Amino acid sequence: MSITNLLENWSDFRQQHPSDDRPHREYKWAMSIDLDSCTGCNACSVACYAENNLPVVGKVKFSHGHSHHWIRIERYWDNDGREFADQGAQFLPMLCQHCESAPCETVCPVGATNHTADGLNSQVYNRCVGSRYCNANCPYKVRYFNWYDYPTTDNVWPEPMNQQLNPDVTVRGKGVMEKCTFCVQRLTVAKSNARTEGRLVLDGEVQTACQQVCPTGAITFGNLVDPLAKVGKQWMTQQVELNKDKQAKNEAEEAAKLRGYRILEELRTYPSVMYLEQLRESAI
Amino acid sequence: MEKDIREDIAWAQINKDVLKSLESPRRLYWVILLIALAMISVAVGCEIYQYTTGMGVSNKNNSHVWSLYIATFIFWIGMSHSGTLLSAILHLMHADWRKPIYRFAEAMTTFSLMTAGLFVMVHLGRLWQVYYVMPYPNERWVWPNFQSPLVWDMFAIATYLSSSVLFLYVGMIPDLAICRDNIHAGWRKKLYTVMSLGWEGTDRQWRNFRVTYLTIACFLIPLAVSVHSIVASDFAMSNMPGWHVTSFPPYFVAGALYSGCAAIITLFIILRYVFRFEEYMTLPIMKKLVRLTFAIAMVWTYLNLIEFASVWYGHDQTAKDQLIFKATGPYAPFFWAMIFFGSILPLMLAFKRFQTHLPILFVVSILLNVGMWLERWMIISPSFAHGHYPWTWDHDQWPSLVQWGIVFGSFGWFTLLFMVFCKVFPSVSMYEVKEMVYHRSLALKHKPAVKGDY
Amino acid sequence: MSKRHLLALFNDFDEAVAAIAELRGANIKGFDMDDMILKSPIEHPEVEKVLGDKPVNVQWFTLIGACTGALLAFFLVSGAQANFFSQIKGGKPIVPLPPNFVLTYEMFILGGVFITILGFLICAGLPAKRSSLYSVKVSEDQIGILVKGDESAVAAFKTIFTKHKALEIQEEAGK
Amino acid sequence: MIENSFNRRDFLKVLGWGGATVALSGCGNTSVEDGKEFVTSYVQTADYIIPSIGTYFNSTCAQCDAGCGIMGRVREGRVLKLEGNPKSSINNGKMCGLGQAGVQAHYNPDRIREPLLRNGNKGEAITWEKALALINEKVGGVKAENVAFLTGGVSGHVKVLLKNYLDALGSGHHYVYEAVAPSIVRAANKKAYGVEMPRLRLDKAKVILSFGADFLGAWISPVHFSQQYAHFRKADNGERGVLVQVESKMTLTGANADRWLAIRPGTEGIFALGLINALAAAGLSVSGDVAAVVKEYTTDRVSKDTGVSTEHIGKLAALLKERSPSLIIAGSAAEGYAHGSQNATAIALLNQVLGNVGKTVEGSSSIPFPQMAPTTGNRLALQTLNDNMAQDKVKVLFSYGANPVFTAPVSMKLKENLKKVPFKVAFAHYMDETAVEADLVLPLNSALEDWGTVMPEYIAEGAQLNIRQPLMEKLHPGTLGMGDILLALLKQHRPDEYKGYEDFYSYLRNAMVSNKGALGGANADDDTFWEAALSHGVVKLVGATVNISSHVPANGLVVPAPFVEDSTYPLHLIPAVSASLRDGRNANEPWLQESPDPLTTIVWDSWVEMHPKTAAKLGIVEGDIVEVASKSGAIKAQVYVFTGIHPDVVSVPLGYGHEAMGRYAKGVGVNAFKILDPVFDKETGELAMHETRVKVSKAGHRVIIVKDEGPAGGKQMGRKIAVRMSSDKVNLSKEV
Repeated sequence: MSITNLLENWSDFRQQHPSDDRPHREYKWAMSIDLDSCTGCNACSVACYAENNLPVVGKVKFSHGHSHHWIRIERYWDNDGREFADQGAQFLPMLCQHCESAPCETVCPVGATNHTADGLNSQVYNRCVGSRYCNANCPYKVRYFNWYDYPTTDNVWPEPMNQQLNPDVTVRGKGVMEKCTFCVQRLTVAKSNARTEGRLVLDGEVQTACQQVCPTGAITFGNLVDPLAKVGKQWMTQQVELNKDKQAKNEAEEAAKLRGYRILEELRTYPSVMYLEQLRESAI
Repeated sequence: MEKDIREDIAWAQINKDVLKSLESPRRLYWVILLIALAMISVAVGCEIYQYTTGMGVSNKNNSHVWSLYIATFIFWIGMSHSGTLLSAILHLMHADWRKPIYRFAEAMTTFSLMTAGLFVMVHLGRLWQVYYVMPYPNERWVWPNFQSPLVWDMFAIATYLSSSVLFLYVGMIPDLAICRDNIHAGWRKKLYTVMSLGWEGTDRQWRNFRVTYLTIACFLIPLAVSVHSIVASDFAMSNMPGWHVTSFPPYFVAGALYSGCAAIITLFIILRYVFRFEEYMTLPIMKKLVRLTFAIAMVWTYLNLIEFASVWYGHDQTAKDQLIFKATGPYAPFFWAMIFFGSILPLMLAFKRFQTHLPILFVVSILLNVGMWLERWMIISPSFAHGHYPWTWDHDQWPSLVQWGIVFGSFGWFTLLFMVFCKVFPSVSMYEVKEMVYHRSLALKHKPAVKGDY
Repeated sequence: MSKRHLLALFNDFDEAVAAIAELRGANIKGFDMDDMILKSPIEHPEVEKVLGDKPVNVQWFTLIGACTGALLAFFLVSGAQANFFSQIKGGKPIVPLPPNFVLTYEMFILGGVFITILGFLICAGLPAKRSSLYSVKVSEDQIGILVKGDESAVAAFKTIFTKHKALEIQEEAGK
Repeated sequence: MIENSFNRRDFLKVLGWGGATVALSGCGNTSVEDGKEFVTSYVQTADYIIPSIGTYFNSTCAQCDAGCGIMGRVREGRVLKLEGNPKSSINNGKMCGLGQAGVQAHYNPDRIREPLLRNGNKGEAITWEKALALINEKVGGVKAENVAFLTGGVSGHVKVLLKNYLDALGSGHHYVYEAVAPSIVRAANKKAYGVEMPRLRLDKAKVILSFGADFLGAWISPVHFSQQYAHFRKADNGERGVLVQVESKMTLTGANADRWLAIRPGTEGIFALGLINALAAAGLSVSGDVAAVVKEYTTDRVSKDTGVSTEHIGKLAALLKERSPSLIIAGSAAEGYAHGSQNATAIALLNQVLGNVGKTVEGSSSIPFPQMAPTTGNRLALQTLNDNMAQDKVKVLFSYGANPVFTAPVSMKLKENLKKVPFKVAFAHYMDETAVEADLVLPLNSALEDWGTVMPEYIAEGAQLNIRQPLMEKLHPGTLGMGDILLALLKQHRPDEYKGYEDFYSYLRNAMVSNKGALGGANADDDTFWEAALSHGVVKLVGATVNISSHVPANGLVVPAPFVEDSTYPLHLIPAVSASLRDGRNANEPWLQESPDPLTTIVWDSWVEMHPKTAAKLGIVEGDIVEVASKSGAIKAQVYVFTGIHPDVVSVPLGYGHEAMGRYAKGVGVNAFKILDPVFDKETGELAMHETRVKVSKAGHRVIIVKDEGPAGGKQMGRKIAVRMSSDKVNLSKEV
């Protein structure tokens, strides 16, 4: 901790991260979810259980709100007063939004959740002391705490079920906060492979578990910096910008026909997940 | 009006009375001590259970990640503030009626801080890693996150605790010398001899003592304010509806002084009764104390209303929903109880007849603190039950017995510490009472004759 | 040539003051005014006044303590942040000033308090061994005057003390 | 013999080419722990096996009958996760939650680990030799026609062996039973189009009108349909198809519809005919006989009968008229009545009138190997078997891939009749309700450690033969594949014919390789062909496309008037087929129990769906425990109130309420199969699933429903969370 370092690079240290003149260099992982294709079938959620060793907590603990679904399907009705939900439901897969300016990061007393260089909102399990301040400050409430010791005392993976556990992902013990990681274990592999070949990760080269399984392909995931990436193009066409809390959609009249939006944007969390509005036919 | 204290108390008498409070306790003392220990063991039991099984047993969940532990933590921190108020602020203002009662108030400050500290630990999911919060050098250059209000808390409370302990101790040195001089054998003799640092009351010692005491007092006031505004920023700095309120820091400080004063009244009455301190903890002083409390109560009420008003008037629909939920939802009974105990009940204190009616004051002062505890709970839980994200709202998750047990036990812990203190150290500052008596008698002497030549 | 110590105890503070004044007036051979120490049960500005003003230096300690505390805090915190890049917080600079100011403020007070206490102990010469000439009365309700002077002066002291109704005069065989 | 054939070295030697189990050779899995076998070091393994790097092997999902291709991620000899097999035209690399849970069926702690022979009330472990010998003895002891084989839908080589075995026994009694199969629709399709399962081209349709077909959730081949649905919603030219769902209880598909029309139960046929009438009125050319049939189905009357507003009927007709081609699908809601066949036919007629046949309803392709073609099951089969058992015509009963004791309504008295069968053999993974009744329980390999071939009933794009190969070493040495068992049984009767085959694997390989010509490997040598087959996981079959006819017998088509009110049993019970639990065979997989039901978000329990009106009438609020009583029985469950259901209807999900099977299934919820009334479709004789009438009464206490949804329910409370806009505002073609 040299003071000289501090003083020499002072201006760098005063730069907020990331900013327009210092954008993400190689990677910025982002997602877009088309709510018009999402059928709410829950496949993504189960895939997440399989990929990320999420514990099945059982009825009692679920009833206490101790469930661990890093990606959960929310179901909304909008039949205000009408006798039937005659326009169907609105399904919304909610996962960690990997905010660019994440409320959870600043408040963690031990710095267990940070912003990675490629724009992820990381969670360092073995640094976490379980103050749960991050969850308290998360407007989306997509962080899940290990209220019990699921692997051991609760034994949620009885022999031989524990053999299914993904060796690339830690099994979290009690007292640790956890959340969606954008399948960071897959990203890491893809990145190192790319690095050995002296290139960047190509679009579609790496998929998150939820994206991979989604039967209707509602989820798109990729590198926002990569001009060829589909996700980037989607953000572009929807005119959604990462570091803004008001998009063209909200301001320009003619832009009102855009579908892209981000949830609770007004809180200036700058989420990395863009949703595309669900559509309903007006002719019927 | 009658005097705060008789000028003609013999100084030897003062020594005698106060030192008597250190003598071997009566049976009642031991009984209370045992009760306190029992309460503590309940808490310890709960904590062991929670530590081994996991945080889940406290009936928190992914919506209610914080609950009674944090609420009670704030409560105890708040309790600690009025000690500083009495000793430091009134000291600077030369309000000498503080002299007989500030000692135990300071003790209370220290002990409630020590109690509060425990709750931070109890709250942690991984208590065994708590040292991660400390900024200690390590080969990986891993530091705590200095941007986190919790880390500020850590710094602030550490500072506050150590400073108020020192303040208490320095202020006690002359009295320790008195103890040393009057107790002639046993561990007490050794203890006092060591702790009094060989104080002789020489002019040199007094001179530096005066300056030091004044200086620390000056430091302590802004410190106390900063401590509770930092605790407030745990919430004000977050984005939760019902927490993200600009007026929180002053609101918290006011609440802190409020609950502290109430606690002082309670302890005042107990000590006065137990140690027969009628000569020193006199009704006029109580009257002043009660008026002070009343004033602060009104300040708190005002800030409380301001908070509601600003939310009400503001455009943040989420925060508004939150407020309405607080007042009408499942938490409504507690909310209105808080309003009653915190804002309506203290109006009694405005009436002379109650200002010196100890039994009533005793009950009221305790109820005020109940109200203040509820306030802290009403800040925490409703915001979790009804936050930004409707899907994760949770209206029917209540603290488990484990939580209640630990909260309950914390009062035992405080009682224990305080009772031990009262028996080991003089809970009334002898030398300052002497000063008080001396100066007041001088004042009498120098009163101009009725037939003044002017 | 050996010195002798005398401690006289007074009940009436005014008498004590008078005694001091007289000691000052009658410039006794082999006795220096600075060799007089006043022992009192309470803080006693007006009595001390007659001893002539003696400087108090605690506040300097305070100043130094507070400043070092503040500087230490700011550089420790900022330096730590500057050298631990994996702790980047989205949307915030690596060295954010507002939080660091808070911590600086706390450490400013902490340093101030601690060093002040240190200063107090140094200036007040504590902890110390009690001088052999000490009476528990001093900590109760009597004021004591401790003088140091030559053999020759002792008589003079005694006369002055007795004159001002000293309750008791302790004497110590000097070496 | 089992021992030898499963000597590990040989096993691997043979499988070496297959590749699947090479991955395992590094780690003997459980068998290594108990030291029975030795570990082959990685030095000797194939070069593509790298420790800590996952290797993928293709196989076929067995969680439902859609036959999706799966791709198992294998690491250090353990299968970790199932992905979709991109080469399979059914699911093209995608999967559903149910399929994902396949690994939990495989690693399930409650699997049976060795053959069990009933001894009083408990089963005692015996060796395979003894078990098979016992079977031989028993079937030898009875007349051939008294041997019955009950299975679920079967296809591929296992089906061939099964048939051969039954032939060898001389018994023709093969009962194929599927509790929730769309058998009435099949029959109607057969009549209308000449094929039971035409290809439905959702992706080509501009409008889809589905009568309770939950094709996104649990109907026939959901993953395939979901992908077509994605195209349908966002065609390459940016056009967006319109989905209208007509049903009495909202399904997952209904929840995704542009317009969900709550219809009075059973009036689907009326609605279809009404639409034809409206279309004709709107100027669509309709043949005379049809016009004659539909003429009295005026919009007003239809609206009165079905409870669907005239406005919506009009709009729908207009939509169907202007946007062509459309696709009309008859689903379980339409077929589930005594007049289910008529309903289905009426709907087929609508398709024909709209000229969709041939456009969006295509003929599937024929299957070159009819003996391997899927035998689809129905509910009638169980009825017949049940009658035979009641008349003591069954002396030895084999049960495979079905759990009749769980899925049969109490009115059938199946359990009692089962007791009359002297010797019952169950091939099972779990000690499920049927296995508990059996005298001999034979533990099967899980789908991830077994060999086989599968031909799905619904043919997506051209017929294909799906390969099922082991993704890892057997977890439990005591289990055996169905193919191996059948082979062993066959050897008892036709030794000389089958002695050449050491095990099912060698039989399968031989069978495939010897037919490689027909399997598109004409000019590849055996090994190359076999390797390719295994590594692709599917073998495309060249089958002629079956032409689809379009002559719906319009004349004589009558759809009965809506139900008369029944004062004692005022409500209709709709047993809902949930996407994850289906008929309950997967209930012991915890992921499925904990993944919330899409519409109610309830987990780990059954519930009774009810419309707010009905609830108000009965003075019921959410969480009340109610008794749902039909003529044949009663169940108790918690009430969930929501507006996705017709007021005349209550709905209870199927698949819950197991009394056996395992720790995750047992005692969770109630079994709605039990209270189904014995009402049958007039034409096919199938049990009509939606015909049960019930009365609902409070059973006293109230519970807090365990669900993911919070106290805000489905409301967004003014927040901008899930947003919806009208489709005419956007131009999808501009989107990426």
